[in-house]
Amino acid sequence: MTDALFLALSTLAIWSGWRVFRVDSMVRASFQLMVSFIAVGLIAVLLAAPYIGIATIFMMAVEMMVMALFMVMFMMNPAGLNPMVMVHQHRFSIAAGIIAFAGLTAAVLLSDLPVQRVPEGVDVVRNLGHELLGPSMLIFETAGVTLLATMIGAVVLSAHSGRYGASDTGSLPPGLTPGGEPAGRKPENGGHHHHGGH
Amino acid sequence: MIAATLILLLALPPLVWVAAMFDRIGAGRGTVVMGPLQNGAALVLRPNTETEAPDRLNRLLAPGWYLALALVGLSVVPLAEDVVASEISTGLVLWGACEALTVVVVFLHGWSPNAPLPLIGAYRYVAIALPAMLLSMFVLIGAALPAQSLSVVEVVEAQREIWNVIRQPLGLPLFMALGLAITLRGPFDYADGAELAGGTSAEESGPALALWHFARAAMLVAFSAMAATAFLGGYLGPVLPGPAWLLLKTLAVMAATVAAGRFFVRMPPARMLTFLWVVLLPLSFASLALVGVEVLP
Amino acid sequence: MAMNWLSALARGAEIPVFAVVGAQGLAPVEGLRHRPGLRLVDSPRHARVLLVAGAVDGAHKTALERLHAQIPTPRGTVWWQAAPLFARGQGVAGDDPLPAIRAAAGADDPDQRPDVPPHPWQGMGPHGQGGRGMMGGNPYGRPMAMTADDIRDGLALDVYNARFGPFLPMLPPGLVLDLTLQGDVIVSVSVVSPPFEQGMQGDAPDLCAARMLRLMGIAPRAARARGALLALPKGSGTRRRLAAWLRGQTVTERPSPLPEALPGLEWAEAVLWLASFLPSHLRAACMPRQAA
Amino acid sequence: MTGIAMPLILVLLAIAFAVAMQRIGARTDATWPQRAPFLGGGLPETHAWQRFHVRYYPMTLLFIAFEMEMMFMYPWAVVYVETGPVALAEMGMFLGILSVGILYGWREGVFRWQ
Repeated sequence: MTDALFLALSTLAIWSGWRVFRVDSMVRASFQLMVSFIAVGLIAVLLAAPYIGIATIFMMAVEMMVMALFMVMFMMNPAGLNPMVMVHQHRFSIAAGIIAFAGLTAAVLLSDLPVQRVPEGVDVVRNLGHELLGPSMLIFETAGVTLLATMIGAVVLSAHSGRYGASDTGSLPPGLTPGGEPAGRKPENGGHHHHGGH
Repeated sequence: MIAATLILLLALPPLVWVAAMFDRIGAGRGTVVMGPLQNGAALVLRPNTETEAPDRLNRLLAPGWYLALALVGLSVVPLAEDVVASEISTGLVLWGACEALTVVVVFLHGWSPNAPLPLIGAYRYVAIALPAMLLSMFVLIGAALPAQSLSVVEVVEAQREIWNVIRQPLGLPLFMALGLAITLRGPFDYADGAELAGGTSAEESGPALALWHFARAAMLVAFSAMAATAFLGGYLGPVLPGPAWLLLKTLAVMAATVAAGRFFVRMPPARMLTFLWVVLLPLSFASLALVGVEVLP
Repeated sequence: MAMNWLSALARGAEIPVFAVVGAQGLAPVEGLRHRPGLRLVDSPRHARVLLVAGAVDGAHKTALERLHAQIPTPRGTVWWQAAPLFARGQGVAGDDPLPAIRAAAGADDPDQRPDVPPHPWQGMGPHGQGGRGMMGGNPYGRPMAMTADDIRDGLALDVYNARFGPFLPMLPPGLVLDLTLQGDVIVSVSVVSPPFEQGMQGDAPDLCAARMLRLMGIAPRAARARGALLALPKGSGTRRRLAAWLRGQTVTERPSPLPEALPGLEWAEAVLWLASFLPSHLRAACMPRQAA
Repeated sequence: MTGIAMPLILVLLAIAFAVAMQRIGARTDATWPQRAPFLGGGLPETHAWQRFHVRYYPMTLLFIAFEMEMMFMYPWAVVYVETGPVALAEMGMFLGILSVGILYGWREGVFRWQ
């Protein structure tokens, strides 16, 4: 039964992964990828990782949603009303695909994979929590700072609005005295160049 | 497990009916009891009109996915001690995944007809529903703290002494905000609102529309059952059997959600976005901190 | 068997009606909102019967026929205190359209518009869907949107050009706007035709407040409507005008011309802004400048 | 295994029900006027599908970073009571760092429509 479920889910994962490159619509492609990830997440649950598996589904749902927003925003012909080919550089990608597949297969077949069944009744989520609050605490806190850097970077790069007005008009702070020179550091050579255009 | 699933499948249609009755009472319309059935039947018999070059597959499946998510969300709720349809040790996370996928499904529902009003509704909904989901994550983690587990069964058992609604008074109202968002209601109905003439369902007719309303009500049932379980002690209660308590609490949350949906006003979306991040999200932090201090030995 | 049973059940259902509001039609349609036996819906797709309430200018005949076609078949039409613009449905001169609506719920009007796609496409182009290359041609009958500069953040993404109205339920009835949208933000506006005359009744404060509150998702009941003000930005004109209506006062502010006021607003803001003026003032603001 | 089998069965049931429901009733071929998108009698020039100008894109990026962080919180919640004040302090720090991100985003106006 578990084997049947595993086979069905892996077939779904591979099939929807393949469909990502065959559909014309960016929305369909994004959510086909999401379906593929969901199948992988469910396989993880079968592999006694109930937290990581379900969390993968959770994360991928929101991430593919956001990806779909950006794909539709910036891609030509986003809904695939005219048929198109989603893949580029056919020869190179075929070769790369074959090499990657062969390499991974060889790695799986040749390496001596450990066989450690998770004993019944082990609470893996609890172990994960102890790991996060124990030996991996530094990693965990570093992740916090990294995510903060991500947030600030994302805002700096993407937001058009700023504290002192729109970025393409300079976003200069007001002067220290009324009508005075803008406070803060001056841009060294001329104004900004921030004018999105794709 | 199979018994619990069958009970859920049998209980869902009547509960959806009750949800529709609550909606009619809220709207101040007559024929409360038969109205939903009659209107539903009339809608099912109407044709479903195709739009210009739609995404047929997603248009066909979106209401079905919505219903599926409601069912899966409902299936992690324990009906009585040791009676739960989906025995999974990370039920709270599975519920969260259902919330996240709901956003995807509503987006697809608005995307697939290839028409302007549904499309605007879909995009606005994503803007509001994504941060609304964060609220529910924080308050549900608050519910998981005393249980020391992500299993919904444990969350109920940890409420034997004191319900989470007392331990975490901000939790239920904040969770309700998410409930309004995933059931497309009132102040959080950015998908199907009147200023878009029905938004994502503006182009739907006949059985597809009936099904969308059905799934929406089913999601309300699932949300109410989850809220009753996470904050009001689920099946716990004196005298009456467990399932009866769960049913009563679910109905109470359902009525409160319908009432909240008719009481609060929908802000323009950009204002709501700021409100969510700047007011409600810090409130949910505070709620988590409160329960964190409370459960420390 | 199941079908018969469903039809028997459906016989008691409320008739979903899409109301097209013509001149002097705003107040009568508002009066229908709580009538048992029918339900006013926001989209023709949800309707069974098209109710034309009040006179509609012959200039809007094509628009009305298009709307009529968007009601799924079978469909019926009722002309309530309105001269029929096409020879379908039943006219009602009196105050109560309900009997005629009931009769129309059994009717089956054919389309009034010819069955041709917006642009010919079948069998055209290399794939037969009417398109050329990535973005060209008329795939499935319409071209694709093209990019243009934006007025807010400068991202040159696609613009959506369309004619909105005259019978969009969230806009003042009769108002036809040619809008250019980027996302849900209005980039440019031109007024094609002004809203219909609604008379004194249309300017009643409670009616205006009810219209605005409905757009914000609540039913107009005075006790709770006060809270609605908090949803609007402090100091904004929309908030000020809604507050006046809720106090039962008449709004005296007049709108600035739409092509100047609407660009830069989000859809929800623009809709609320339009709903926050008296119909008569809005009409005056949209009238073409008479050769004075 | 049983934990995910039941949700999968429910999904299949719901989809089957939804598809069957939508097959009820006569499906007539819609004419072109019937198919036109609803604009209150008006018509669009182009398809609605377009490079849609999402007005809240910086918010979605902030949101993704936040969502990542939520995934650390679930295991944390499970061991919170066992670990005690250390867990409180650690998560307080973590959330504090992320709150700086929200404050920064707010100041830069990313929670508005761009």
